[in-house]
Amino acid sequence: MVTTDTVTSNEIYEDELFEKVGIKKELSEHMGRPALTYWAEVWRRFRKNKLAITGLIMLCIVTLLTIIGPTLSGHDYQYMDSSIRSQTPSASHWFGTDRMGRDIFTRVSVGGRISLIIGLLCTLVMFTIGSILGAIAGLKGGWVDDLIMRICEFVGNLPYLIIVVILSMVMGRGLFSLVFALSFISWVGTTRMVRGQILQIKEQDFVKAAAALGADSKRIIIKHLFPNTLGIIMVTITMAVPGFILGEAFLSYIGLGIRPPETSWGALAAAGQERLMFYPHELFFPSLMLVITILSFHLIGDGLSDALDPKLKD
Amino acid sequence: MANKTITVEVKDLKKYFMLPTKKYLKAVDGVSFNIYKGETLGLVGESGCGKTTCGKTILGLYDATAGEVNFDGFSVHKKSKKERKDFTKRAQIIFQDPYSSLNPRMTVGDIIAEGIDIHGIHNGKDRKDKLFELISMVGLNKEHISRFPHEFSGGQRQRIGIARALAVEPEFIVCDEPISALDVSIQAQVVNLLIDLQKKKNLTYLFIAHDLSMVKYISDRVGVMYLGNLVEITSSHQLYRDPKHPYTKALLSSIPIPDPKIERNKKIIPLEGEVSSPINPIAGCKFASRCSLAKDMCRNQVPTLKEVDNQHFVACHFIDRI
Amino acid sequence: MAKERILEVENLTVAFKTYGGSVQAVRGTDFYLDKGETLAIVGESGCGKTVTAKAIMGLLPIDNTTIGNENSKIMFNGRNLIKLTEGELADLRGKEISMIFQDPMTSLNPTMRIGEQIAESVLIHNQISKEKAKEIAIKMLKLVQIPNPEERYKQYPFEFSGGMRQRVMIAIALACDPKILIADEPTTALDVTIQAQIMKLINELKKDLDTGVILVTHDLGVVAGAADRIIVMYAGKIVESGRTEDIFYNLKHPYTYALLQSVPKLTKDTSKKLYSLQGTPPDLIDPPKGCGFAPRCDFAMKICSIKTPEKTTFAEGHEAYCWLHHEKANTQGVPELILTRGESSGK
Amino acid sequence: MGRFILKRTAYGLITLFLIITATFFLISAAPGDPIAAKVEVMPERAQEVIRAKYGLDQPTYQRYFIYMKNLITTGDFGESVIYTGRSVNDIIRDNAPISAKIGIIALFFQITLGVLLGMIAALNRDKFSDHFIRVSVVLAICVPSFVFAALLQYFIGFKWGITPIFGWGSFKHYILPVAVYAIGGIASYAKFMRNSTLSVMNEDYVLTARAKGCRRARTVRKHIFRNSLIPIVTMTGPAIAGIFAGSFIIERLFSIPGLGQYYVKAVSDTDYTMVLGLTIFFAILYVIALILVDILYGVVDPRIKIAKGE
Amino acid sequence: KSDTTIVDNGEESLEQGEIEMKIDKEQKFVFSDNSAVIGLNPLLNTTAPDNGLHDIILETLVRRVADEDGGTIMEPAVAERWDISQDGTVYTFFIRENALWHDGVPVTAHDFVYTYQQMANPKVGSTNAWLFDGIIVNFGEALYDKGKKPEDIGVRAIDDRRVEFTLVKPYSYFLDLLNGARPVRQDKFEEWGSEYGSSMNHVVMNGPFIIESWDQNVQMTLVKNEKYWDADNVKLDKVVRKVITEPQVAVQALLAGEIDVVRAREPEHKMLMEREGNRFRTIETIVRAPEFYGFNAQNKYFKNPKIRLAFSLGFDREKYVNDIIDGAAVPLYSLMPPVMSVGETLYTNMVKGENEIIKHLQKQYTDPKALLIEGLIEEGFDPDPSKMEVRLATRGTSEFSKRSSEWMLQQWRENLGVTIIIDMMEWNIMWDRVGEGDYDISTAGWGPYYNDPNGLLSIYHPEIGYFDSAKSGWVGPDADRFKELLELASNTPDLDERAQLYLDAEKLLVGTGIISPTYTRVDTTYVADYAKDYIFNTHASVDYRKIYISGKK
Ligand SMILES: Nc1ncnc2c1ncn2[C@@H]1O[C@H](COP(=O)(O)OP(=O)(O)OP(=O)(O)O)[C@@H](O)[C@H]1O
Ligand SMILES: Nc1ncnc2c1ncn2[C@@H]1O[C@H](COP(=O)(O)OP(=O)(O)OP(=O)(O)O)[C@@H](O)[C@H]1O
Ligand SMILES: [Mg+2]
Ligand SMILES: [Mg+2]
Repeated sequence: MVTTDTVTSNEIYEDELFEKVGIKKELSEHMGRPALTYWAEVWRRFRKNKLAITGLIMLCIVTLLTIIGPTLSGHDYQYMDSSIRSQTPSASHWFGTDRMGRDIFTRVSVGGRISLIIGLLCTLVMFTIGSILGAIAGLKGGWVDDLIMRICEFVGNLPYLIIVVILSMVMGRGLFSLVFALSFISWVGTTRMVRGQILQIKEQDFVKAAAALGADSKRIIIKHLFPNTLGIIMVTITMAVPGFILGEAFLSYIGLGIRPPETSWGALAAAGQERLMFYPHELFFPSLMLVITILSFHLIGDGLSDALDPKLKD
Repeated sequence: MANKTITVEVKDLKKYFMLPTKKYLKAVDGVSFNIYKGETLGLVGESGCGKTTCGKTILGLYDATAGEVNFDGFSVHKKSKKERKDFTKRAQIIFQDPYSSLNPRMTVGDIIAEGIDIHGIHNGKDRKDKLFELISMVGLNKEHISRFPHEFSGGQRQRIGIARALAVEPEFIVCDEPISALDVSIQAQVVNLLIDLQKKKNLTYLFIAHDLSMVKYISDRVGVMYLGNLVEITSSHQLYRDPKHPYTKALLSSIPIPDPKIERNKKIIPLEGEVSSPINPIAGCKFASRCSLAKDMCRNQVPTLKEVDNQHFVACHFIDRI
Repeated sequence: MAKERILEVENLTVAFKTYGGSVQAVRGTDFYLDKGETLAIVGESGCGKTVTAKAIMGLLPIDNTTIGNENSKIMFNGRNLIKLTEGELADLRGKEISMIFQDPMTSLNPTMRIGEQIAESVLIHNQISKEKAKEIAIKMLKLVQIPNPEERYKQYPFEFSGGMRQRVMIAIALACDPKILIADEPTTALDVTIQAQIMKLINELKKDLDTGVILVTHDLGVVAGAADRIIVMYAGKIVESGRTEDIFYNLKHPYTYALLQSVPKLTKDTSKKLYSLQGTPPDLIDPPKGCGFAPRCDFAMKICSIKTPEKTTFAEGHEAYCWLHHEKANTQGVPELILTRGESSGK
Repeated sequence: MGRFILKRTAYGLITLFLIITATFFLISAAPGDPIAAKVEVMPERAQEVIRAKYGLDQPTYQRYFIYMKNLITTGDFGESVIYTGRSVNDIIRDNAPISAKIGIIALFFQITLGVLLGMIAALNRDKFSDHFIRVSVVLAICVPSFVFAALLQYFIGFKWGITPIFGWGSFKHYILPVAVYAIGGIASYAKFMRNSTLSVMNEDYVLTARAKGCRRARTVRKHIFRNSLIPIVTMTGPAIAGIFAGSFIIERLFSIPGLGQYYVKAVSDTDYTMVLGLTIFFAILYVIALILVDILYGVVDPRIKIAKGE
Repeated sequence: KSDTTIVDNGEESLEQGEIEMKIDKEQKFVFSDNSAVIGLNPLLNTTAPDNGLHDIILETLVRRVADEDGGTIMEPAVAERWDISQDGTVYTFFIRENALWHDGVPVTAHDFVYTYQQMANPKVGSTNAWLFDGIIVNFGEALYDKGKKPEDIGVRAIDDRRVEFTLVKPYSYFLDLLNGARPVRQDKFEEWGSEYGSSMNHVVMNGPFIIESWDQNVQMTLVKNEKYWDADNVKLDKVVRKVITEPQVAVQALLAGEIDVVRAREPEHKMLMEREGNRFRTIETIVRAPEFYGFNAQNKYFKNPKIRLAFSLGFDREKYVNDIIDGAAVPLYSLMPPVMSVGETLYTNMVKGENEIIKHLQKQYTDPKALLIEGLIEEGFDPDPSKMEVRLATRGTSEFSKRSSEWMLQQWRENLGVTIIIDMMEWNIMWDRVGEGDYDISTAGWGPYYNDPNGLLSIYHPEIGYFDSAKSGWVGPDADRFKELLELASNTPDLDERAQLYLDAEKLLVGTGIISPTYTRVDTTYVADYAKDYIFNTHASVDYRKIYISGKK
């Protein structure tokens, strides 16, 4: 490729091509890609994740089932008909019946409501307490932070089981007390996480910039800290729900679950577990729903955290 | 020079950070200087010597551990909430890192208008007009207002940061290495913009940088910091012509000059030894560990700033001998 | 003096697949490196300097990258590096061609002793005992002027300052006497005083070992002191290349001009406004037709955004790609320096 | 380092004190009468005799002082209310090792398999093995352990007769409980390891290693592996403490005499000496485990050692 | 398979050597229980698993055993014989010459005196002590610290071989009660103190088997006690007691040959067993422990007998037994399970079925809902039963508690139209609540310590019963009369007359709906066929001395 003189080709160009144009302002600051908001960007990446989308669809189906399931089946979830005890799945009882002659499909649907509601409510409680305390600790710093962190350490060391058992004993077995008991300790993790996030973001220059512009702490929290923690928070939320659903199942298994005649997937699975040898369908269906739901939440959570991770940007 | 009005007066300012290990990190350890109205004071020094901290503390973004900062006669650190809010309208900052200084969840428009919104300066259409004015002032176009920071290049971001600071029409701006993260070609855009604005609005700058050529270009006076202390301060002309402090000399000799003939023949004054840590700084002159001229006295006694020439202050025990 | 050519790059292209489209990071570059010389690649951030360097090393991610086309070549020792397998490349890396990276703070393994990291390089490529490798490592530490190398050998990176870490990086890179050293912005993260030391060290070592150095940087000051030849890149392409003097004193491309003019020189009068380049580099997903620099070029003509400019050779090895050198060019207002032809006026 | 451990220990002791106090008053406030649970049925009058024997006729705060005095002076957790004649210390001594044996084996598999799977997934990112591991990992987390245990017991133990269905003694008895115990943990470790490996793979020093000429296997072994382990260490602390606590469900389903069973039973019986003793025991382990983790950190990550020592 | 106790013809086989040959070489018998033995101190550890074990390792004066035809007999044990005074208040036991502790020390009269004195000592806090309150002279006075010392109780050693008990008045079931006091030995009891019984090395045993190893929650291995006075007739060398919590695991274990006997309740488990043909023998026993619902007579609704009765009559006991227990129970219309007897005769037979009070009432009030509405009106409530809301406290949180309460909820809702709230709680919490009177309906059950209706009726004794009036809320003339009847009965030596008095008392208790008996269980036990002479019944536990293994593969 060694050339000796000026222009390499002898192509002839028209004169007018050499007309001077100078800087093209709009081109020089042109932005090629379409404007996407942050969340649109996240959604775009999330959508590409097949597993996560599958999870989302499965979750929607399960949720729908818990809402319209009983109407679909036309059975009452409480009604015991001793003439049809422990039947395997059939045309009139899609998931079969339990040992008391109740329709399992209907029970699974209704139980799902409790499980989902408990999962969501607990997460909400955990989340509200956790983020408020975490935010206070992270923002105030100093002795307030120290105090809250000590409380966290202390509460985090409390024996989970005792607390849950004692609380559900003291408060009875309503939905409320279950939620209270399950989420009583769980906020510790959220508090730590939110605090960590806040501490990290607080030191970033855009927060300093807001302070330099005279923003008060309310504005800083609402405009700067909250939106920037939202991503991580959403991931934590999706990952927390299945934990609570399993927690409820565990409580049901040791006999501390929801007050009968209400039921939940955990309660149904615990009841079915005893009869696995003879009527596996009694264990199978509630467990299946549990697994599908938890799986969905995990897949969605995974997808979300991938979609939110700036490092994995493509 | 002496009859200029003082805008910012920094008196024996100290800022220590409490580390998780409960030890103090002395980021700024007793610094005093004045910034006069309409001038640009350059502040140079190695990375970690406390330039940013100094700038932020001057604006009250950090509480001072000791010392005082007076802005137009008022003490920045003793102001009430209301006074401080007013102060934020008059003094602003442009940050070093164009990436972390813009909130990734806000549109560029909202970022720039943040000061306007906080102080309720403009509303409705007025706000929009002001926004357009600001964004074109820094050389961006209207379509950028609805975009998010991650879509911009470093230079563009830095200009957004400048627009944000200008929105409240301040008198004094701390420019914390506004160009060090930028490409050479873009540095000039920003520097020119800053100089233009200064001329137009009679702004006062504290211009922090480690690029000495640019500092020389933009500053009227330059201060040199070393590990939390000011070691030399004088007019930029004087400093580059006749540096007194051994550290300043070494620093100046190290600046690479984009001219092969000069660069290849220049004499670098090498700095040996370890930089001492701001957590456990050595006694005496902090530069002693790297100074070829250091004597016992340097290791025991902290040198103070002395005026060695007209308006030329140096903190060294052995200026006379250099 | 006949120089031995150790590396020849022809028509190098690199593209990354991303959701928005294919990022054409390098769009056909040709250059070479001689034994014992320093070749600097300069250019704005994102113009493809690092990608070029990594392409030579074969260190680009495999899954979403396309390197070269059928007539692309990276010739080293008679072998086309583009065609080599990962294993063959691994044998070359560190032994024949080494690379040091920009950020010394993150480029060393935090949980491995400094000495081991140097010795590892020797161990991989030579059939020698651990003790021998250790000896070499200590020798290397000495060579890069780290005091008490025996003790330092056992320390971890976090016990080293930035400048010392960069020295360690250099020691790692030079441990096997490579023919080529690629230094990707080796001093950008360092203070000027340290930068001066490091650059001095690289220069000395290069002379001692007769290594060919590719210096990737955007700091023209550093280039001025260290480079024998310079390549100026813009938007994935070479816009100008030549000997250091050619580029600094006899530049032929408006972009090079802008780069040099926008740096305030300590010796120059500072009361004048800095020359300033408007706008930002183009998005390489959708690279502009013609000259990539055209939208920001004060002297752009219509043709600039239509046709890729052709190469003009000015002196031995001094080439530029710009329509201004076409005979029909409208040169109104263009600085004289850019337009003058013929001999470089280096003196 | 010594000072650091001392400080941590002091903190731990304060936490411990608070936990003991809180647990004491909580369990005293809990409904249910340990004596009623103990004697099943007995006239009220007769119960008084027993209650007096355990000091339960005294006010709570007084019992608290007595308990604390005993605890501090003798380190004695007292006698179980339900397990008459058995001191809580004995029960811990006899049963904690059983929980621990299963726990340690399970933890071993959790960590090794989890770390291995996580690495494989990360190194084959977005390939089939990655997807496969990720999905199985999530599935493993999803199945409640009592369901999983029941399935294993039914098929492997009962139907196919490969292992004993329940019980404790020979090597074979370990298989099912360890499997149930480990499965969830393997999943979490794998998940964690995958993330941490992915982020380490993006680090500059990995590039340095490759530039040095390290082949893939060596890069993974020497540079990626150890650094990806650092976050895993955080998880291991509580897990170590959990080992001794045992798993109630597993112990109950497989009739394994570990502490987990005692704990749950003690809670539901409001056997307050037992609950307190076990809680304190677990809390001590927890505190120790946290200190251990800090030390472990120093081993894995040399940066920590110095920072802490300062 | 027959539905009564099946027993192989052991008596004949024992006779001659022909059988001797059939006995396997390895004489090891393995059984399981769902909970662990808590301790070996017979004075303090008295839970069911404890008692079951103490039966094997500690022998008291007499031993109640099941005989081959389903009856029960009292056999001499440590005492080779006993005398009862004319008025039935003084018992003298003659202790065997060859009765030894397992360490070779002879068992003496003094050991029994010491044991009873320890029980009467309030500082010891013996859990069974209350059984002898009001039975042995001065026992209660010492136990409750009412002016007597433990040394004053009516138990004394005439000499080393003779121990004499003086009773407050004659009790036909006194010999039954003796099981509640298994002996301890003074020297060791004092030496080991609170450690007594906490491990196998801290107990002295005198039963047919002694402990070889003990892993509390796993298993206990017992070996033949060579010092036992009747060691020659003990056939097993080894008895293993395993702990298996989950019933289906136990069933699987039996099928897999890991254990030799299991008690199964689930119909499916039974099916599994029966499928095995004659690998297992089946023993069915009606349990001597009625289950019932107790109504809080202090409650605003349940203070009205009509409302109580409406609830008591408002569900179908046959259906209950079928739906909930799969037929493995006998529905109860009386508090007395059909196996209770007065003296030697079944109580039901003595009162000619008159005790089936609920049945009679059901004929009388065919519509319980009407009865309920009547009661509601009487008490001035809204006559609409659906406005009525009552809590049903469960006894425990098991699946069984759950589904039985759900079933009751549906029955009461259908038959009475009331709203039921199920309060699931651990059973010690339920007792707590009952103790505080904080309940509406409680789920309860009771196994009497001796085979006499008094053992059941006395729990509702308004003053000293477990459900005294503070708990049951039962006061007024009925309650007073009930107390009178019980006292009268205990002073009536004539058994028929006594049965009649018990019937009258039961009519007050069940007939006014203070409690509502539901069922008593029928247990099915499956024994491996090679485990011969495994015999027991409701009133007598398994006699491990007799079991032997023959033909195990
Ligand atoms: N928030 C903080 N907490 C603790 N230490 C801090 C904090 N901010 C800065 N420091 C420390 O204070 C010292 C001075 O930091 P500063 O950022 O002021 O330096 P600088 O001169 O601006 O350096 P650079 O040129 O790298 O920006 C450094 O050692 C830094 O690590
Ligand atoms: N792995 C990748 N995937 C997608 N795009 C990439 C990748 N690596 C680099 N690029 C793009 O290629 C272009 C050239 O990048 P390169 O790192 O070579 O720039 P550079 O000249 O070294 O700049 P700097 O001075 O910032 O280091 C950039 O637009 C960059 O975004
Ligand atoms: Mg700074
Ligand atoms: Mg680069």
